[in-house]
Amino acid sequence: MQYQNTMKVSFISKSQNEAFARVAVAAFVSQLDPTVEEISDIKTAVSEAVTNAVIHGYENGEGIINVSCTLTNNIVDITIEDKGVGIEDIKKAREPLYTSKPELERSGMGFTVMETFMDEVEVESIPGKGTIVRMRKKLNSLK
Amino acid sequence: MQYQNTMKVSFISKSQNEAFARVAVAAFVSQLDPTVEEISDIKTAVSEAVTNAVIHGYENGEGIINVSCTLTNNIVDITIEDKGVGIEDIKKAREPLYTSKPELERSGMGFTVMETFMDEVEVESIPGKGTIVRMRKKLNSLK
Amino acid sequence: MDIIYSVKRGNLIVKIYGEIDHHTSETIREKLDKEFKKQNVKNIIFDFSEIQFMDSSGIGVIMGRYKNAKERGGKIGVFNLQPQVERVFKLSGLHKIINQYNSLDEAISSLQ
Amino acid sequence: MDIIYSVKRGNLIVKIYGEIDHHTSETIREKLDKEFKKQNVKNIIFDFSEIQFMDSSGIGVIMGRYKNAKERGGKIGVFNLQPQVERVFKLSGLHKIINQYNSLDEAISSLQ
Ligand SMILES: Nc1ncnc2c1ncn2[C@@H]1O[C@H](COP(=O)(O)OP(=O)(O)O)[C@@H](O)[C@H]1O
Ligand SMILES: Nc1ncnc2c1ncn2[C@@H]1O[C@H](COP(=O)(O)OP(=O)(O)O)[C@@H](O)[C@H]1O
Repeated sequence: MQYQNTMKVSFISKSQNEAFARVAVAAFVSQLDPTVEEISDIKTAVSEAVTNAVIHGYENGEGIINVSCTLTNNIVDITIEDKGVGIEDIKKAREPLYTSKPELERSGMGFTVMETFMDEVEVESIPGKGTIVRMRKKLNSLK
Repeated sequence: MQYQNTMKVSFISKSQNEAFARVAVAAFVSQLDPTVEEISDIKTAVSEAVTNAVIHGYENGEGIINVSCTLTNNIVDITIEDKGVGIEDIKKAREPLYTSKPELERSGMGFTVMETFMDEVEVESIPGKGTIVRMRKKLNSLK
Repeated sequence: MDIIYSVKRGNLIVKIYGEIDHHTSETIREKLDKEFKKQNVKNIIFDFSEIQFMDSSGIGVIMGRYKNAKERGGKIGVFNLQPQVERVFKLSGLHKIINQYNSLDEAISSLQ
Repeated sequence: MDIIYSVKRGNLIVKIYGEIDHHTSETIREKLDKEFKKQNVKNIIFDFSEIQFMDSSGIGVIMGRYKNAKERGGKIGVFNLQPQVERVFKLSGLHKIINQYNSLDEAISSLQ
């Protein structure tokens, strides 16, 4: 039988909400009894994507960030969406060490972290309209 | 200066999501540095209202529950909304020990818990349309 | 959520690890009633040391077990309540019908 | 998020309590640079015992401090990395330029 569950969370693009977003996703995923490592991988990836929406998407201004999480058996699907400036060159953006904000001491490792800690990362973006990051992770700690 | 922050979370009325909902609200409120007691009061009240939406609102069937939380300085405002069966007699529903589901071993103490642990609890309901519970708590542990 | 049982001098001792809410209370109720049926005991003693959270669903669980124990002429005892659980206990009036103890030994000797 | 500083044999020892993300990194950076300016030290040693979470914002913080220390001819050392932080360290390549130690004593004697 298929187990399915889903949640959505929306919040203002304040840096305080980065911690909230990763804890909310972790709390939701924890119903699948993941390992500590799986949960911390997911928290880290969510933190990166939400931070990008705050810093790059809305350039530290105000906007709404939408995060959704769907569980299908042991598959975790997460999307992080902003309606901010968007990304011109997604391929370049995903390169390790590339950052458009070195003056803010960004490391350019955000996408690399997401790709390392999750199984799949897809980025969809329209300049001037916003960005959606879709991430998937299969939990090996099946219930 | 006024500090303001807000979040919304929506999820399916599964009993698994009761824990998720209270942890999400607690994670959001924790940016105000509340005491352990304040946080556990809020978690308990949210748990009661969300459980009511699951058991009574949707009668253990499927529906969407919306929870929002707004912080205004040290005031925490929380709403829990379902589009379920609604409540005919709100006054009676709020009486301690009253429950319409004694066969499920409900204690009838849900609203009493909310009223004890929060400063204000308002219930708005239309039979056949759904219920909104609005709760407010002032944190005395000002940042 | 995990439950560990033991039997001592006619008491079923129940230690729950986790949170007691509507979701977990359904499993707790089911498992507990099965164990109570199996064992030749009168009283149920709850070890609350590892429960950091309980909402009013927990009140329902305890009241229900109170009735079951009463049918056998037994009682319910609880010990080691954590602060949040203590507050829910107080406001529910449970502390008026359920005996609260500081330790398992105290519970066992008082419930004799 | 709290930071505790101490100075030992020319090293500024920094112990951070909490999580390092974009939000907290702004405060950490500011406080740390102020302390480094004030103190007559070359090296910065981070005690990571109490950091359960760090994302790539933390990499930025450490790289920035690495540059500051370098200007004084100093280095950065870290010790007691927790598993999640260790994984972020590894994938970022930070472990290639930042020395990792098992204890404060080891860090101090190696950085001499
Ligand atoms: N949500 C977003 N909106 C706009 N631009 C983004 C977004 N996410 C990432 N980017 C762009 O991609 C670049 C690389 O992102 P990342 O790998 O996370 O590194 P960093 O955040 O350290 O810059 C960013 O510097 C930015 O230019
Ligand atoms: N969201 C809701 N939708 C419909 N009915 C509700 C809702 N919340 C509460 N009620 C009604 O109010 C009664 C009292 O609620 P409460 O004090 O929480 O006790 P309990 O949940 O133990 O029954 C419930 O038994 C139910 O009839």
